[in-house]
Amino acid sequence: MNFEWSEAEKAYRSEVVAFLEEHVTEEVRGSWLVDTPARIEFVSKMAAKGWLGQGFPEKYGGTPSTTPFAQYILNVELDRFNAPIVGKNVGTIARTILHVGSESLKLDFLPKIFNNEGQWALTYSEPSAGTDLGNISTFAENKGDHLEVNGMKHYITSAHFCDWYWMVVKTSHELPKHKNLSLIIVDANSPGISIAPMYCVGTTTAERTNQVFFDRVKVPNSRIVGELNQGFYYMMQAIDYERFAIIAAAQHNRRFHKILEYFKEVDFAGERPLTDDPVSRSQMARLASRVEVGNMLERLCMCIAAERVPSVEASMNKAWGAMMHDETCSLAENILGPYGCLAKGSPYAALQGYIMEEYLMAGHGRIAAGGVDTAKTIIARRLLGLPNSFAPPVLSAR
Amino acid sequence: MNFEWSEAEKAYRSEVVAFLEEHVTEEVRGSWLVDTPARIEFVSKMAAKGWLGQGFPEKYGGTPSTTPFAQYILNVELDRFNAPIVGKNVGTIARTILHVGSESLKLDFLPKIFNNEGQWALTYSEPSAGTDLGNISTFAENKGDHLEVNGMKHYITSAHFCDWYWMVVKTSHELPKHKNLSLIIVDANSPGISIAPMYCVGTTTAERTNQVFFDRVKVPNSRIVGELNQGFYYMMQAIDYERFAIIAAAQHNRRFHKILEYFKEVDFAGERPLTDDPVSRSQMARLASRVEVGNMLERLCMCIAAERVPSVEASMNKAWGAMMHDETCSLAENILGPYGCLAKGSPYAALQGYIMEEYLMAGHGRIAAGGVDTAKTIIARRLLGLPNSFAPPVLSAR
Amino acid sequence: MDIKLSEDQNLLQDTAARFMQRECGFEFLRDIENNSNTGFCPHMWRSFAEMGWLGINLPEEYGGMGMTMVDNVILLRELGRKICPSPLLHTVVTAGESISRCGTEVQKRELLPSIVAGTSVYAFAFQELSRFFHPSHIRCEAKVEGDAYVISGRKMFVEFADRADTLLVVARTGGPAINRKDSSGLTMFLVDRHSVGVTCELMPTMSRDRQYEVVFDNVRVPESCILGNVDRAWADLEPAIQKTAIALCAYTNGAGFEMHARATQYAKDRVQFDRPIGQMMTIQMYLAQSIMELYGADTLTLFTASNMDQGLNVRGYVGKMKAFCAETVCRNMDTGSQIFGGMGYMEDHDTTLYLRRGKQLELMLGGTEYWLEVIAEEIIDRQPVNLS
Amino acid sequence: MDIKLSEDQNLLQDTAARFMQRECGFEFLRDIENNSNTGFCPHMWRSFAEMGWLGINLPEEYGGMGMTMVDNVILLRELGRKICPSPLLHTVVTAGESISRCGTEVQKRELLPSIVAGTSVYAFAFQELSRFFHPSHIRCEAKVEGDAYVISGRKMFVEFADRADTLLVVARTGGPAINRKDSSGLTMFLVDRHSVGVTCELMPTMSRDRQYEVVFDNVRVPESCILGNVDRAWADLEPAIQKTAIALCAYTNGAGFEMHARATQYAKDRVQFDRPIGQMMTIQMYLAQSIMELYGADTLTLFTASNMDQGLNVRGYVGKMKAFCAETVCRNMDTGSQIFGGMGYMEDHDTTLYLRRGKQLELMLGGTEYWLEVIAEEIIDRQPVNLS
Repeated sequence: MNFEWSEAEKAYRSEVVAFLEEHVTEEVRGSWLVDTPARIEFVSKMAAKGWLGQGFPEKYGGTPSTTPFAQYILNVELDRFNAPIVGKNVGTIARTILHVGSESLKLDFLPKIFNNEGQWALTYSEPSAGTDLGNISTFAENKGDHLEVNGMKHYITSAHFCDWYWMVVKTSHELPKHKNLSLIIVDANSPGISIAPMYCVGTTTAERTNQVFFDRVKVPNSRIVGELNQGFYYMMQAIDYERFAIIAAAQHNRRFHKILEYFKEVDFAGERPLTDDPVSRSQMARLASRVEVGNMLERLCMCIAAERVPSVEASMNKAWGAMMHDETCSLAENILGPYGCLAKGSPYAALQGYIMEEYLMAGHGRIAAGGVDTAKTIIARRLLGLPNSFAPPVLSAR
Repeated sequence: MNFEWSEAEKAYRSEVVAFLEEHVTEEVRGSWLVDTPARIEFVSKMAAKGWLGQGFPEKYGGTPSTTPFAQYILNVELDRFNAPIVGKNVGTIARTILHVGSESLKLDFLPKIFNNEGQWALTYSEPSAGTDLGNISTFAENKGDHLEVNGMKHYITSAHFCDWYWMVVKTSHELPKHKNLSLIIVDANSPGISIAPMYCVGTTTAERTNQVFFDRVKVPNSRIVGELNQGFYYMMQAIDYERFAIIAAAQHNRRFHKILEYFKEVDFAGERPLTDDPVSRSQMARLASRVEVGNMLERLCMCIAAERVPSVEASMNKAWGAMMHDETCSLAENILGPYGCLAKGSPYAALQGYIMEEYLMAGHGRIAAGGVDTAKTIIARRLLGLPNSFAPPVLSAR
Repeated sequence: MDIKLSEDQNLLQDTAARFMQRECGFEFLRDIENNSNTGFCPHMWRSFAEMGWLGINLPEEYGGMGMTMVDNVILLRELGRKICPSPLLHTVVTAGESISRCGTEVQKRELLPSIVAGTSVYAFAFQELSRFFHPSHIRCEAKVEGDAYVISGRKMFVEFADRADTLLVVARTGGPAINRKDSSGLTMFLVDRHSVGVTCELMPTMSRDRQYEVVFDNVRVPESCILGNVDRAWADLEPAIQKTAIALCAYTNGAGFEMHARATQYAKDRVQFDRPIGQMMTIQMYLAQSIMELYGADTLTLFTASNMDQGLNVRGYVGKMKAFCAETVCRNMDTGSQIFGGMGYMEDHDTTLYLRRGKQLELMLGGTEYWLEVIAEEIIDRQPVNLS
Repeated sequence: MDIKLSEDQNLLQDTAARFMQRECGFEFLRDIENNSNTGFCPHMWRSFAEMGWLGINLPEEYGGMGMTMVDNVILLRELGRKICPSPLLHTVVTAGESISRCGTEVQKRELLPSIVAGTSVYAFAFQELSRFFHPSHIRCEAKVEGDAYVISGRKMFVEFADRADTLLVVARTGGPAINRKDSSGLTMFLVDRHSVGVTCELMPTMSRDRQYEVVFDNVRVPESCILGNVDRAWADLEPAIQKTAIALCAYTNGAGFEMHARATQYAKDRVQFDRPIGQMMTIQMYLAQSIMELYGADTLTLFTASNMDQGLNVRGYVGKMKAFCAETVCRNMDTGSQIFGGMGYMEDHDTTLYLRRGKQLELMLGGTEYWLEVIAEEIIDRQPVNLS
């Protein structure tokens, strides 16, 4: 049992930290969720270090990785620095292309991804297909040498700056549910695509996502990923590639400590919330132990990742993190009293409105990427072996 | 809108209170859950006042009731005095006999119930039939002029002092589930009945329940309540008779206030938990507001009971009460620290072990008589109109 | 004992519900948030006056309706359902009640009819730069200077200050507070909003309502502006704050019920995996827990109002009510949003108007820790309860 | 970074698990509760010694195994699964560690081998008549009288005092504590249980374990009984208490895992309404939440032990671990019992042995408020964390 990195891993981490100390500017920190020139430039620098394609074959632009943990170490540190982590482009898209894509897709797109040439948008969700992707209705019709795509997608976070949509579409009216979906790559500048912004509550500036409309959009057959009508299965497999998803704790840690430090300093007419108020003090201490448990669940994921895909543990980690987001922000609001409700722009707003905005989005965290209850269902089924809730009765009625 | 009793109701309540002040002795208080001579004597005194049969026809020993709330007022005050409330004998058994019993059962048993002649045991539960009474397997075979009962029942609280079992048995091997059960009345001294005690955790003296074994027990056909094989439906209907079940708050109130008063007085080496410890003080204040909500839900039940059976509201009241039992005892234990774990017999045990014993049984309250989740399911279905969780899909797949 | 509304109460409730349904839709709310510089609709305010709502609890001899606090709860619950923005709470309840309780005959005759008529708007200048709500936290000072008082200090979260005609200012006249329990030394002043030395600055909030920081820079007011007794404001003000808390909880509960109804409907309509999501036991547990809490909150509010109408001491009940309703309704906004999934967190989705208000309503008029302390004083520091 | 056990650790875990499975069944536990006057099994204690468990962390030069705290966690988790009663915790960990840390060479040579051999049992006489665990609460006094000390006072919750050979007594030698944070003025004494003036009285508990009230009535002990520095016991004792807390949490987590496994199995087997109850989403949510918390508790315990093995300051981690594990495991006992329905509250049902221990384990070695204060001191009163 060993909770520490090996010497080789420590050396790699030192290299990463040195790099981040040099290159993570304020602009980069601010680009955690949005695209900016500073972000692109920063990611390209990482690409130049060969850090994006670690573990991928060199013929597709990959680089050998010094340790099986290279990607985690990188992401943990990125997250700790509040810089954009290496996420879906490598974890979902590149891996899926590598596993099921044609040779030409591999040669075309993998080097681009590893060099940070161009941005991608995961394009799955639709109004009637949220957790249940089997309900997708955006249709791609076979037109001989190409598909014609019609429909609408939403919650497409990167749509307003992406170059390609990594998209799931329905490709058969006849085949049964789950056997009628395909993965395709769509150029963002294809004629017939239009987008409309959607904003997250309380954050009219930064946290944007989009609706994307597809009106007779032509997609060459060569842009079909893997086999037609196998898209659902590719997406399910991709969940197990998403080892990057096990990084969740640093955000919650950072949020907790940022708020804790604020409470140590802030002074309401001579009252300091944590030293003058035993109740707040005790509540923050209890929360600290719960936030620490998030760190442990992440560490557990990493320990296990050396052996196998830590899918159950990753579910725990994500669920716990989302709960901590909620608990941290709710407690901070309650400690602040009415001052917790002030928005950016008020000189009295706690951390310039950060706590309030984080509070409003805390619920979203419990839903986004599956949600706490979904995570618990995964735990109940995969780890505990409990039966599917919607399975028919085991005994006949009589 | 009126949260107060009318003048007539107040007068009745004064009469009740005066009676209770005179007759509720320490022995009566202690008999809340168990049978004792003091309890029998006390209930017989209530019977002599005509209070048990209020609202039932006089030909069966009933008495006219001065107000529709007479039974609640009586029970609320009984509960407040920690005396045994008027419960299942009147609320379930007498009402069911009145509604579906034969004339001879009515003439035979109703006056006995209203006069407190003899005790009853509800005899439903079996090891494989807990929440799902459809699973009952104790069988009563038709032997011409009588039934022969074989099987086992458990959690039969009054078995060791009852005169009759009010019992549900399976009476057909052929009929489908729920249509094969019957209600019967079994003399406790019938040959072939044996009992074995079961004790509630942590209370080896008082809180006893029983297993009851039936070995070729003969029950005359005249003791079948209503029609054969209709027992399940009678039991379901009885749930709606159980207006007495809406009394739940006084227990939780009494528990909370008893503990609160203890904390005001107890002095651990000069530390008083509630005045020297802002955290405990704040926690008890929050709990006080939650306990008060229990009072409100009970009051709501009573307000509504004048109009209709408050089944949804009674579910809320019971669920909330059970939650308060748990929250009150857990908090009290935490405030006491290690001293919370001392049992009766230690001079340091809080309230002579009361808090510890109540703590251990708090979980049982959430399960007994349905449980919190069952109550919530009733609320979701009956009040909110949400669909049955085990219903088949509404849409065909694909 | 019954919870049925009287005929008049039914009429009040129906009228309010219909009015809100018609006039206070989401477009209206968005428009008030984004485009109004008042934070409420003056036309609607006049309609409130026409319907008699602005005099609901005020004495009939001064033009009010002389109705009960229970009636007020019934009305405010309907306003809350549609989260209707208006200065009713502090104008009609806080100021109206304070003036009715302790105003001179001259003040009552002069001020109450204009509240009822909708021609005066009041703002409540109480909270200062403290997380707490205890009266001891007040530092804003009013000094005697000849036959006038000079007020200096800074008040926060003065709702609708910019639109108010009059500010109900609670200031310190009797020296600093000795400890947190010290409620002495305070005096209420009715200050013309346009007095020299009064400046207001908008404090942007989560709800996007109109909260102001108001600075009093040597504001000179005549002695006639004093409301009630000098140095002993709290005795008069606390009952007014209790009434305000009841009205606020009624409003808050209404908002909670509406959010719950919308979430429940969505749970029935939204189909995923071939089933309405409301078929899932998890969703059922959330919604059942929520409605149980809302029933409790609502009944506790009605009961507290009813006790107040009977002239009973309701301090403990008000504390329990405010502590419970505030937390419950905020939690309900959260639960409701969760049912809507990602949509529940999109700025354009209607229910985010409720989500954004949940926490702020919870923390208005004193965060929960203040009211817990009120409860503690009542249940711990007072005489033991008779358990019979 | 990996969580795999070494070969030795695997062997230790398997040996312990097999031994517990064989020797520590429910009948044994009931028998110890009801019929033993020792509260543990002396035979089993000898087996512990034979397997080397009683020297697990003690230095090899005094006959110990010199193993790590992580190893101890692995062992105690197995003992905890079967809620095995023994005086291991305070004999091996609290006393063993205290003696190893600050005993004189003579004391170590004399005392440690007999701990390892299972021939000495120690009890820890620390807690007094206070809800709290802070060292400042100690009033039991040791006064110098010639070349001896005279101890007077009352100690509570001294586990296995009646069976102990030696009591590790923490007494006040340096005057009363100034405030709750004052940990000075204490001294540790190793007192022969049979000394004149020592009396023990059983304190009946929820777990039905063997906690004693021990009265010291002018108990005269020679100076040689002092362990460590006079007036400065806390500096030596706190690390021993931290180790004890780690071992206790490991034991507690083991009990939690076992209860969870039993409840999960029952959820699969128990059929109601034609379905195993584990098919219900509500049941799934309970069990998933529980196991998630248990994984967190277990990893936090291992991590804290591992940090301690590396000689790092673990005060903050110990606080977080104890606060979290205690509450979590107690909640898990409750959740587990709920899954079993009414049966889970019947005295004869096996899992009530776990239910009865849950709360008591939570409150042992300081209730959660004490450990929250430790956390607060570490995260609030110390320097700010570097967030980079």
